[in-house]
Amino acid sequence: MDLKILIGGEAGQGVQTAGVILARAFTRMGFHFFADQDYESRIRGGHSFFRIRIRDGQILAISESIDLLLALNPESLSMHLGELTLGGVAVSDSIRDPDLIQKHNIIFLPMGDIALRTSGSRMAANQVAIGAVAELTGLDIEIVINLIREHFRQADLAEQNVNAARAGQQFIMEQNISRLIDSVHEVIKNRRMLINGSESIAMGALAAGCKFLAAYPMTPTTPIIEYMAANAEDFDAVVVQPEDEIAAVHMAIGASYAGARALTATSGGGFSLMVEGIGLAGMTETPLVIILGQRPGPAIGLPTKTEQGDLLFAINSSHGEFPRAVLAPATAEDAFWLTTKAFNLADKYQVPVILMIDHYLASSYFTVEKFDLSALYINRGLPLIEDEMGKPHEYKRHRITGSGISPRALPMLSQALVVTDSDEHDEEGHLTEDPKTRIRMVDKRMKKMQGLHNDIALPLIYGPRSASITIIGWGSSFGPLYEATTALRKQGLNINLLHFTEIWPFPSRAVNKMLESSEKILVAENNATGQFAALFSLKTGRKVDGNILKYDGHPFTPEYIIKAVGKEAL
Amino acid sequence: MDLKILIGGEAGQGVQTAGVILARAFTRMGFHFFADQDYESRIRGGHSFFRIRIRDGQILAISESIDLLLALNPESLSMHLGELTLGGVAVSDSIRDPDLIQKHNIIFLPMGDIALRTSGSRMAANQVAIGAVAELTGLDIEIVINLIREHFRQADLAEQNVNAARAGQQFIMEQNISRLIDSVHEVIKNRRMLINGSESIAMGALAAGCKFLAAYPMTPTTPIIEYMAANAEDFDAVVVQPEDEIAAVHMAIGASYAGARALTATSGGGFSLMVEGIGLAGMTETPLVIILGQRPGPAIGLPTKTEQGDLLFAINSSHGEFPRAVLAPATAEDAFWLTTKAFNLADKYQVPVILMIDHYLASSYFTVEKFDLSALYINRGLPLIEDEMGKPHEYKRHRITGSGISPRALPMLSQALVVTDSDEHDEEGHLTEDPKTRIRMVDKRMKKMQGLHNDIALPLIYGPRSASITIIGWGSSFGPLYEATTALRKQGLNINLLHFTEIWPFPSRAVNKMLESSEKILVAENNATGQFAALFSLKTGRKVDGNILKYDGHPFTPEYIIKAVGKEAL
Amino acid sequence: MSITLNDYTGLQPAWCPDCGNFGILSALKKALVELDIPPYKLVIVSGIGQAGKLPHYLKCNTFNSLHGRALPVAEGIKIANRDLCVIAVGGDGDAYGEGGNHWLHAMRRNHDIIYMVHNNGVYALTRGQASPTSETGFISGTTPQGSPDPLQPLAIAVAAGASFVARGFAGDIDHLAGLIKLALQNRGFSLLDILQPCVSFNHINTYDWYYRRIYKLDNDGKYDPFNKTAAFEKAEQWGDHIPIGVIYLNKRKVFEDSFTALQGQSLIKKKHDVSKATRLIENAL
Amino acid sequence: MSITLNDYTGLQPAWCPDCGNFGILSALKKALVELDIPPYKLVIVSGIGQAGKLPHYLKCNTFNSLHGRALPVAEGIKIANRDLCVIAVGGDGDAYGEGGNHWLHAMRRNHDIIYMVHNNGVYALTRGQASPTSETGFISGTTPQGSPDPLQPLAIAVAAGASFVARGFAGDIDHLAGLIKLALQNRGFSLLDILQPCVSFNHINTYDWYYRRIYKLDNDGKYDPFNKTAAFEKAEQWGDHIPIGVIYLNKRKVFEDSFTALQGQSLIKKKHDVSKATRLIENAL
Ligand SMILES: Cc1ncc(C[n+]2csc(CCOP(=O)(O)OP(=O)(O)O)c2C)c(N)n1
Ligand SMILES: Cc1ncc(C[n+]2csc(CCOP(=O)(O)OP(=O)(O)O)c2C)c(N)n1
Ligand code: SF4
Ligand code: SF4
Ligand SMILES: [Mg+2]
Ligand SMILES: [Mg+2]
Repeated sequence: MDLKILIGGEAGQGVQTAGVILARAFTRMGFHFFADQDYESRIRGGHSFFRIRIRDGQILAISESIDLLLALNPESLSMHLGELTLGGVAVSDSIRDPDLIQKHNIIFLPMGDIALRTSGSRMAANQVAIGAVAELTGLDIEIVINLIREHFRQADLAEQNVNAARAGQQFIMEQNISRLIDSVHEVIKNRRMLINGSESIAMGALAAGCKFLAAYPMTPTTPIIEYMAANAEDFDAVVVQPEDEIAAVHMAIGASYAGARALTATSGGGFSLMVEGIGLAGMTETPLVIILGQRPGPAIGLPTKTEQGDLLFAINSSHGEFPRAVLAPATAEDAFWLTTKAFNLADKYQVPVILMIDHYLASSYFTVEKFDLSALYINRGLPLIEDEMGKPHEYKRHRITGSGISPRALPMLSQALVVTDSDEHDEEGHLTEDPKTRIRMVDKRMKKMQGLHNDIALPLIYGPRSASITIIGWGSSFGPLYEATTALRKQGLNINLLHFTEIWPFPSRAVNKMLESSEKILVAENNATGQFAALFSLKTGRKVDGNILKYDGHPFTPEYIIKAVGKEAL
Repeated sequence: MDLKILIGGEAGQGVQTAGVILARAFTRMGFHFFADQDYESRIRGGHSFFRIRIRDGQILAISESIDLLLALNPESLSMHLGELTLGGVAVSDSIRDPDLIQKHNIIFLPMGDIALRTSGSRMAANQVAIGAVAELTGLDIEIVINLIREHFRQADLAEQNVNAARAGQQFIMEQNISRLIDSVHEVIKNRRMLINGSESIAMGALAAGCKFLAAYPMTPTTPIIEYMAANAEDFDAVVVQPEDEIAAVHMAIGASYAGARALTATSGGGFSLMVEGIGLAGMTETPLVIILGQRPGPAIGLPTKTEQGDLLFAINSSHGEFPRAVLAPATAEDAFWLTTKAFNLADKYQVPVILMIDHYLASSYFTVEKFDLSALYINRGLPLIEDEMGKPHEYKRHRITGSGISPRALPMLSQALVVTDSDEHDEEGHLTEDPKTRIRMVDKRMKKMQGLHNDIALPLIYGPRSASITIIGWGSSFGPLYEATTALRKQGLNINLLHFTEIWPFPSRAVNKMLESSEKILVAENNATGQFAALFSLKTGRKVDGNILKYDGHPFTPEYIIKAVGKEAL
Repeated sequence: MSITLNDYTGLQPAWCPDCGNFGILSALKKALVELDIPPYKLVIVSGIGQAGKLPHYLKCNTFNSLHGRALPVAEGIKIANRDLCVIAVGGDGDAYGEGGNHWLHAMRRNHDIIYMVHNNGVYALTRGQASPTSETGFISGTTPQGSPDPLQPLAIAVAAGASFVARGFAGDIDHLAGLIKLALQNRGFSLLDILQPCVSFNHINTYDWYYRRIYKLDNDGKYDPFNKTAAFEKAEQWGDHIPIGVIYLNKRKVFEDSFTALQGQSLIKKKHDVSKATRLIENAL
Repeated sequence: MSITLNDYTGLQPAWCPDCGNFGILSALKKALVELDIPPYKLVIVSGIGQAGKLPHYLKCNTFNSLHGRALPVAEGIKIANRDLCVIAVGGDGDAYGEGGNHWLHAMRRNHDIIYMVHNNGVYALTRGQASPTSETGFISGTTPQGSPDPLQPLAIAVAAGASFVARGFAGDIDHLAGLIKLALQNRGFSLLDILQPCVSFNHINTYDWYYRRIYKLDNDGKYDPFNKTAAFEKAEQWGDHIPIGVIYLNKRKVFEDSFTALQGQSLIKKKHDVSKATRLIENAL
């Protein structure tokens, strides 16, 4: 089974609410699904949609076609009708064009009217739609009703919405339309999580013991801030929204210097403002995790769309030279674990770690098995406590060691004084202009790249260990790339996927080995200039045979990749 | 002749004043010279020096050895005595250690006392030193006196200083010491300019018609701001020192949008703060020139020292993807012409252009033939004026054209409305989220890279067209590299120099051709990670055989390069 | 031929129905038409936020800048071409949060531009987080335990010596248009803070909330906007009684007047003479 | 064993002889010793400038941050470990120029830290450019036609509702030490603007210039620093008579008090319990 549902409507019509409730209902029935969303940079009106794809087994990508279209407004119908599969069904409450009804399989459902009649407000039209979907797909309506009640904590509001949903189901039932899923499913015991990239990162940060987040709202990372803020009290954490991103990054640096695991999260413009601070973390050797949620640039660009356009900027950001790590999770599950790893690397090496996601990963929903917290590992690096200090007066914050890592004392946890400086400094942290010390301190800091190199996981190969065509991807595009390469192999192509989620320091040598037998290397990324391809060539010395690029603000689909590979493979 | 003079003393002792007066005197006598300076980040005390190297012919680099050391304080004597050449002379007013006098050729000159006696203040000790140098090198004392008078506009102050200088000369004369230069020189007619990198850029900007500079003080670019401010009135230009660098870059963008050639200048930290604005210039297609004066990073680093550590950051700065050019002059003369070119490129392609210098180039003095202003070319690109508008109401600021360049109207110069946006926009400049328009606008903007590519000058080869060893350099390190390769060739090495001053877009194909017969490629740069080498490899696909790096905050010397090549060439 | 509302008709606004921004847009158009300012002589520079979209819904020279960065762009434009009428617009987050430093120093230096701040007490475009002017304890996604005390922008403006400080209300278009006209006639930095109900995210400072509190200073014949201390007290007033109108006037030197280069013709009209560089070259000999 | 001046002896200052910063350093040491605060309980966060070098010349926990960025770092430190005594220091350019926005919002939010601003009316470390507090018409390398009107930082601080606003003078060490002690004892944001002669670059606001103008508010029994309007007027006073002392006091909620997580033990001492994440996982099912 592979069912694709799209709910479309204006901003403010509750498209996302409907989508999440439905998705959650499907998960409870044991289905896997993947959902992404698309909306404009406005609060009311315009066009937005939520796309769900449901399957029996694991699934990590959307698809360009739709089996069931729920159009909450006329535009949604006209915009998406063309995407319906053969035998696909559209549900709409505004059928103006009789020709359309002729040509397509459109069910008339007066959602607004039913909502008004049953709940007292047209606002509940989305619930009517949910009820209809339940009936059309054989979803147990009681599960849906429970989820509506969970969603609306206020009892009377919940009941109004429940009524609307029931009426929607009723309306469809009375029309005797055949169901889109005929197999019978039961509620499963071991529920899976329904989680998007943002939630996953926020959860990862809290689980990893992040105690401080300072961040300024910016799409697509605002949900991370809001999730952490909502749960901060319970985790003894503090979330601060400061005056700007410059304050955010420096507050996080301050909190980290004092000993708290600290985070900031932002997007392109905010990240641009933060880069001076990132250099400060590099120079003062203060652990810092930065979530960089990419969206199409430059400047404001397309604030609610997606892109992978900031890679080379992130790797080279801030003036001067200092060690750092750059990670880019592939899925929501990955995002959770890589967030915890980001904190470990930051603490262990006392460096800034940039975790790159994008609008697509941040806002897409995945079904994920429950995170196994017993596997969660916390490494705070080398913080010294009073007993270990021995001679606190001899403590040197920037002591030169073989690894480049200096043991960290925290202010006030002992008599040791913790001195650091944005100027070049000596081992004690005091400013110096001595050329010899300068060289030693640069070497000390850069030495940490070696350790980081060892801790960076290699990219994974999906498909045969060696193949004549290798597609390379990084970060969020994993799902579509995975599905596309799997499909291409089924079509007989000798192809595999090499996917990177830990990008810097770049694991050059290992990668070269992995690609020994690949005759053709294609790099797929969501940008216009092929940034990862450039990095790959630089670091491996290998030429890339083709770039698969997409920079219209929308994520890859498996179909897009398959078509592109088709062209390249000729 | 190759005479090397070093004047050392505390900050506040007038080391630089003395150096510049001497340098100017030598130029007037027809000598060529090169001078660099070194000082700490403090106003009084510490150690600073000014180093001059004088020759009959062109000279572009310093040398590690000294023929004449002028020590205005005891530290300068002890720190630099070891650098004296055989037969070299030191002049000092504090000889505490008789052993030293024994071992070295030290002339006792009570500069402070003489200054006090002749001028009424110990402050004029540097003038006493100048007089001494005149005598020791056979400089016409009257030329020196004239220059002192030019320097101190206040007549009585000038006379006090003149007296001090004369007394210094007298003191040496009485000691019957043999001169360091015996050839007799005359004042030349066609004077050469004495100019440092900062002055050259500021002069270039004013000559190019830059009407607006907004900049926040930061070493090493403050002198550029101050030079332009001092001459702004005369050029009908405005120089603004705003609240921070973020304001600076945006003010410049505003002024440029309205039609003024606009500039900002900063260093690492300030540049980090500006990168969001640079992306704004990229997105709104507003011409903008940014001077990036590098100094050792990260963070504050070594504020008064030198480094070439910001290259990859500059090329990749700001989130998202947009066209830009990056230039890096090799000498003060170059800096003048490249500044004018930067404005032309910015206007022609409506892009940000980054001109990279560093502390070394900014503060080093060169002898340069008078700039030939008749060769100065100004290209304002495609600005439309009223007559050309035809139908102003049909004007579209971001019209898509074959070259990617849209004709520019200026607000109020016609009825045409000039609309632009940091969001992705349509041809009219209004925000849009349409994917097709997005692709067309990205393509339009990136198209300008092709034009830029054609306008970027190729790097030059110094020495034989082909050689078995090629040293590659970029920007300010030209002088030492040029001198070192010349010297190495004299030693019999088959070596040439390929030097880049126009770096982005990178002239890949042409460069590959130039290097066809080089067996060994060494890249020399003033940083720790070999940034240019990485860019070179990425863009040419050629491996580099060795990196010559220096990251102690000090510039290359020919000696350093020669030693490094010696090691690599083994 | 004089300017009509038609000349200023721009794109269809993407704001929520009933948003206070509509009132501000109408008042601005009204003021521009009444003062007969043609679109080509006007530049609107905006930041990012709901307010930042305004110039697209008008028809004039437009520079839609970054979040927080309307002012410096506007300042650069005014310096380059002082014949232009330059208005900057932004939201409260844009102006007083991200752009706070530019705002402070624009007032201090007294650039000859107008700043219209659509103050809705919330970050609307990003969906409802607390802003620097949110009421104390404002609960939002980023401030579940309540936001800290708000900034009183007008008090800061008086303290910074802004040349013209006024407060308008999006619910009173005529009064607001009157203030905009006064600002357009003022030489120097004019701050116009406009109370703007956000029907989607600010459920405290609603139209009604304002209707019950607002009073017009204009009717108080005794109020002297040139008295700084009195202005400070008025600017501080908030809660049960909220004054709208001109709060403070301060005639002082305009930034642009301190540059010789800005006298006479506008900077961009002055011809460039390369040969002037000869003097610089001579000086370097 | 109580703390002595010796405990606070740091590196040799690289300031010019007679620089006002020496007086500030002495006053700070004096206050710390008199309040018996041990170096390991104190963090000084500084920006960049001559003032920013101060913590190196003392001996204590030190975070020498970037130009303009002392405050946010200090705020983060205080939140993470509220047991620390957190002092931020910077110059006038650092505090009111580059860092102006942080300053404004630190006062608004009322973080429990002290900010000592060495106000010398000039950018000293970069060799003498005008600063936001340079006198009107100050001629410098970047302002050959004179700088615009200065900011009056204390007036802004009063308008922003800072909890403690005082002015000290580097030439009066005892008085200054007294103010520092009061600031150290205040809960909430304490702004201490210190008039600091720069003998190398500011030839207007010299020691003498100040000696002739300064008077102590402390001696005026009738002055009530809790009266905001009166404080605003005092804060505005400049020219012939310049008040030093405590200008404004405003007891209001401290930022750190609005977070449950900051009650009880300091944040960094609270044990992390991974298993709490179970609830989040459950919620996602
Ligand atoms: C540097 C940067 N940070 C954050 C954002 C995201 N952002 C866009 S609008 C906005 C705030 C909007 O609030 P306000 O300025 O009050 O305008 P309103 O939408 O309320 O009119 C934010 C935080 C951005 N675009 N750029
Ligand atoms: C982002 C940034 N911009 C500029 C500088 C250069 N800079 C260093 S100190 C300083 C100003 C110093 O003035 P102030 O803050 O008043 O301190 P003072 O030296 O007068 O004590 C400047 C502009 C910098 N280090 N970083
Ligand atoms: S969200 Fe608020 S400010 Fe934005 S358009 Fe809607 S009502 Fe207006
Ligand atoms: S330059 Fe001024 S502020 Fe700096 S140390 Fe010297 S006197 Fe003090
Ligand atoms: Mg707002
Ligand atoms: Mg200062």
